[in-house]
Amino acid sequence: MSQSDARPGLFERPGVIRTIIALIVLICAGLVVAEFFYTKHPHFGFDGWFAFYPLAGFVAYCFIVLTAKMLRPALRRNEDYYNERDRQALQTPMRDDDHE
Amino acid sequence: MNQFLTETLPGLFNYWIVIGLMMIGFYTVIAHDNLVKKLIGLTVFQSAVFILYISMGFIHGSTAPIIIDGDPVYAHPLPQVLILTAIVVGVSTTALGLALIVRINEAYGSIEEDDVLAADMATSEGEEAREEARSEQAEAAEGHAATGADDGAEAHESRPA
Amino acid sequence: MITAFFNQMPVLVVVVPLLAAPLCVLAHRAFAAWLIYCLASWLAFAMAFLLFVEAKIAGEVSYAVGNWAPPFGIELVIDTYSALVLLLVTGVAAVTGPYARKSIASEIAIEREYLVFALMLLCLAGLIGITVTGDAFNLFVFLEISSLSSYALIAMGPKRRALLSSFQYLIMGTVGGTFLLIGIGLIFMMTGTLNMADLADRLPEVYATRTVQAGLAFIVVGLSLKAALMPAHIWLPNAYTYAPSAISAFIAATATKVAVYALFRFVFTVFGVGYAFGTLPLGIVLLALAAVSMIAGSLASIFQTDVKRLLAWSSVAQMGYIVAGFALATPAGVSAGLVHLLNHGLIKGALFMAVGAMVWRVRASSINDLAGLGRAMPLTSAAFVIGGLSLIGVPATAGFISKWALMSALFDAQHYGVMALLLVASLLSIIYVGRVIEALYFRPLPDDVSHHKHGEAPLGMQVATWTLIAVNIVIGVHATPELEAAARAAASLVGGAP
Amino acid sequence: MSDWLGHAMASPALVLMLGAALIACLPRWLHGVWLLVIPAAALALLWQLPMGLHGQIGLFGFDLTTLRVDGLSRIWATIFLIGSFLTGLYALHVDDRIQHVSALVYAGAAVGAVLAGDLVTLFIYWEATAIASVFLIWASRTIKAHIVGLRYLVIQVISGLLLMMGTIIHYHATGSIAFDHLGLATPGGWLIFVAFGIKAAFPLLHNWVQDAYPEATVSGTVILSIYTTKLAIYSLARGYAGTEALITIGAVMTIFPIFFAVIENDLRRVLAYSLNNQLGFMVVGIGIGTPLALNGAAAHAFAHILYKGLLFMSMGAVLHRVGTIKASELGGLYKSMPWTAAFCIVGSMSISAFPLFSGFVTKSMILTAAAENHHWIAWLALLVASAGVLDHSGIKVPFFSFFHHDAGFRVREAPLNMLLAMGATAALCIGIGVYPAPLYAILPFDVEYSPYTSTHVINQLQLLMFAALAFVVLFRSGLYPPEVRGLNLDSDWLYRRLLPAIGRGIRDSVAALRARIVAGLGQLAGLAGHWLTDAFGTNGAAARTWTTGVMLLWVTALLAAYLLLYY
Repeated sequence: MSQSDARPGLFERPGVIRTIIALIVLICAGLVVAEFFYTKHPHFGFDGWFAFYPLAGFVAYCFIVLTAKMLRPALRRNEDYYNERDRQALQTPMRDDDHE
Repeated sequence: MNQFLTETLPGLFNYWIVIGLMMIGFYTVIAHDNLVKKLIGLTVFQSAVFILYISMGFIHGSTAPIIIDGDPVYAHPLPQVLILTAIVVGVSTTALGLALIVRINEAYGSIEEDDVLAADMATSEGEEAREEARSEQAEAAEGHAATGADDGAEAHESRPA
Repeated sequence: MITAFFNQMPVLVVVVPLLAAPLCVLAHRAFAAWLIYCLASWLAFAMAFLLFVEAKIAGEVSYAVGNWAPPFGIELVIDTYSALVLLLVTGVAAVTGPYARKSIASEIAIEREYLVFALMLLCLAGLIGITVTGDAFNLFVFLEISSLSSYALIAMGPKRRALLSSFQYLIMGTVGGTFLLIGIGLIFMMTGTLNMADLADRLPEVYATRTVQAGLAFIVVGLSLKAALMPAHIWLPNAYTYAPSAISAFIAATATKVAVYALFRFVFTVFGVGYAFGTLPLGIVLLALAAVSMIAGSLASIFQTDVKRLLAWSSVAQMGYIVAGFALATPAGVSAGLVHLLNHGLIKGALFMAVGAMVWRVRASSINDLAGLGRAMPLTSAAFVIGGLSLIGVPATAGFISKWALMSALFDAQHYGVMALLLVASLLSIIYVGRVIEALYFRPLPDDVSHHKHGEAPLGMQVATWTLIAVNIVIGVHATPELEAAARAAASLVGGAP
Repeated sequence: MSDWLGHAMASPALVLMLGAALIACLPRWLHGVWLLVIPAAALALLWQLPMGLHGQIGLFGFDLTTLRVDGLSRIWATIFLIGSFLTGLYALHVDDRIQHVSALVYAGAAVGAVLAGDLVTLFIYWEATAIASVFLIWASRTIKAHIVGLRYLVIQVISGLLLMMGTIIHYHATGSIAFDHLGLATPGGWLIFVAFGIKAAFPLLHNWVQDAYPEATVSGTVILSIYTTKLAIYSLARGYAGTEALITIGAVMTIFPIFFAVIENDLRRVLAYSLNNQLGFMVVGIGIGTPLALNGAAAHAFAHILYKGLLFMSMGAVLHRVGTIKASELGGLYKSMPWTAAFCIVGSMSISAFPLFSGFVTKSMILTAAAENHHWIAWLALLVASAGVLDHSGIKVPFFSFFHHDAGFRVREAPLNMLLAMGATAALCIGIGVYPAPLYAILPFDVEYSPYTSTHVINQLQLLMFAALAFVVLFRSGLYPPEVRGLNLDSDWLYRRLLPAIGRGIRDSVAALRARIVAGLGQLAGLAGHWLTDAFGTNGAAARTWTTGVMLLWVTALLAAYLLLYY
């Protein structure tokens, strides 16, 4: 995408991105291993299951994002949905505040 | 019943006159569009009240309140004095009203209230239309000046081509 | 000499402006007339203040005009109720002095200027007369003096619409005045006296007669007309809108207030609370009309495009507040109504003056014309903002004090519905004041402004506006004296501990 | 009366307001100094005040307590004043007197409300926050901001009205106006609860936040995000601690804004939804009502003001430089604005509650309290919400603005004062996370609590890292919803679309009815259409100039009515 720079930025190089992802996977793996090395203090029972927190994080995240994605067609409208005036107004500039 | 016809009714005839005059005056003010007629109606209305005052101070067979020998019955002098003041007020009102009518005629060329109101309405609607046009113009101008900016803020230093 | 002056003060406070008026005409020069107006109004204000103090100490100051003992002669009576209204009237008149010079000069041809000041003095004399007199017929005469001069003043407005506005006001005002005259005549017929205290003594014997009942009806309707209470309010918006700015400020702050004063002087002092509110259902009728006034006035105000008209409609709404307080006929209610009467006079005076200063600059008064003036006239705009906040009833302003007092009075009287309407009306007032403030500060000055050559309004207009604003804030911060005085006045009107 | 001035002067709220009055008069070059000195002075004054009730004044027969300093009010006043200082620094470059004045009045009103010892004083400051804050929206000076500002103002004022009515009814029932525990036992209590609920953005009452905040000025949004909602949280903690209903409300509040935040395109609006979700955590804490939970709510509010402020500041800086804040148009800004990106990431880590950041040491208190009291549904909701926070505030905001694909903007770094403000806020976020003892020391209750146990740290990291992993998986597989332009329906649809539609429906049917009647009966009907405008517009029936004849008819009717009544 970068048109103005000849060289891609640090976070656009495929190598860097791969490294980051690898890092995340590595940490996750480490955290699963850590599951064996600490005492749990479950309050409800189910929170003492093996890998409860990792699973909860993963599942909850997917649930939220995918549900939101499904909701989008139902909720999304054009930006000038409420009225024509809002659209025009959006383009009205702020006047001389926020100078330096 | 008989007594009512022979004594009460004629005894109160002054009030009947007052009420009659009052209604005539009031009706004229309400019903006529001509400002002069309205004002005259108002004067009639006021005159009715004057008569109300003066007649209530009068006693059958009484005389003017000037001390004379004997044992005469005097009319109550106070209402008459009061109404002198009220008449002055009435006359000034009429004069002021007539002066206003003259100026209204100069300004509008009519002394019919609905004509004058219609003329006012036309100018006020004209003014409003002008106002509206002006603010719309301003909006349009501002919108035009800023096409490209979405949320405002300072000018972009660079944008993709 | 000094004692003589003090003894004659109740009559002098009327006579000084009354005599100063022909002096203005004789002076025939705008500046001289203005000077005479200022001196007379300031003197009247000083005397009003002394009378207020005297009334506070003595409870009531009585003066027999021409040494004719009451009830035969005309008596002037100043108690705390009248002294407070007197202070408002003379105070606003005194402040209008410095304001009027430039404002009038910009709106009225120079050769007629001196007449304006003469008429203002006449109007002032009439208004003062209404407050100090203890004689029913005398009150009518003073009412007509003030009304006649205000018709003429309004007709001097710069637009031609002023003429018809004034004429309509004349018709309505005269009908109102004549109704009052009929009412006074009817009760005079039954009692043979015109002195208010004497009337109060003699009326109870004839309470049951139709004549007295009709008399009360005529008096209430007549004075409602002058006080612009719904549905007799329609003359007011035009009259305030098209009058010259200084006159709008003066009349808006005083004329309707004095009419309300007179209305409740009759209802409470002459007829008595028990009769007007107990035997006859006046209280509930007035409360209903007041509630309608509040809401309808505020709604109409929101839709106005002209700021003066917007303020005028807001006055209709605010008259509703005032009457609602009085109509409770409880000590708390009457005192709240009275406090709002005074505070609203100060608020509206200040707001009309601020708008007048803007009109002086842009020569127009529609909201669009005032766009961007927040930058061009920062002081005047700030005054409008503070006045507007006071009108809304924001704490630390006079408006808050009286609205709070009204709310608690309505609450004590368990009129929750009216209370809710009052809250709604306050909400609406935020919107209409907000519209003006938004235009002042958040819209650009139009590009085609030909009025850049003017800066802020002239000093005199500034001083006058800010004086009223300052009083608003002082009352808002330290309201005890006003509240105490109002409580004393209420106690003398409807009984109860002050 | 004479000594009330003395008492009142000692209020930090009045220091801010007087400072605002000074700014209104001072020349421009002095503004900067004052913006920083005034909050600092007020903060110093606050900590000079002894615990207890001060500033008692009598007003219309009520004894008002204008100044109550106790553990609960002091921590809130403290963070408000710190916030005022930081936003002052952030807005230093702004050349707009109105914004500075209203920011200080707003902060002063919020502090005053927090320190209010009775409901009347609370009401006064409550309304003052509404009136002062709307100027920050209007100061954008766009037509949309004008409309939004009015909408915001109306909603805020309605909250104030409810508070006042509730106060009056409460006073009538109990004879007291003290602002202590109120509860839902009385109708007055309910009214006040709804009033607080509006400002706390309860579900379905929440939309004013998303409607108004993104329309304010760059610094205005930051300022708005600090006070109003947190003031409401304080009021709930004061009046409704331990109210069971709050647990449910809070749990809903944490969950539902997340979905909106995920699909929202305007990043400041994303943050507004996330604000809502964070408030939910606090509301749950208040609903639980144990000392630990209330401490958690207070501490979370403290931390939240800082990191949410930081996030709004960084997005503000982006808007300031780039001119847009739509996720679909941004990207790659880390090259131009590296410092802003770094600060934004600190804010994201804090709000996501990574260990060593402020969110961790405060949010875990609420979760622990929920667990200890066995509110397992609420606890699960908070857990799910924590994963959601990571998405919209932890990943989405920094990722789409600073990373993702380069949108090609080459701008300067944010102004120095903005960077300083963000830097200071970021330092506080990390400081609290690393060394929470000072914050714990000023919490309202004495409770032993230690966030850094191995269990806590590991569980939290597991939750967050696996959520991050889920993001990677979803994003790489193309399942993650792309950022597209558009707006999403929310509860404002009810009053912006449904109500007008119903109104139109009624109007149309009335108009149709009228047409029928008109056809039959000529001009008998006049009641339809734009009823209000018809009635009250400049030429409407009620407001236009009538002829004197009509006026007099009315007067005659009035007279006749009186005479009939008396007859």
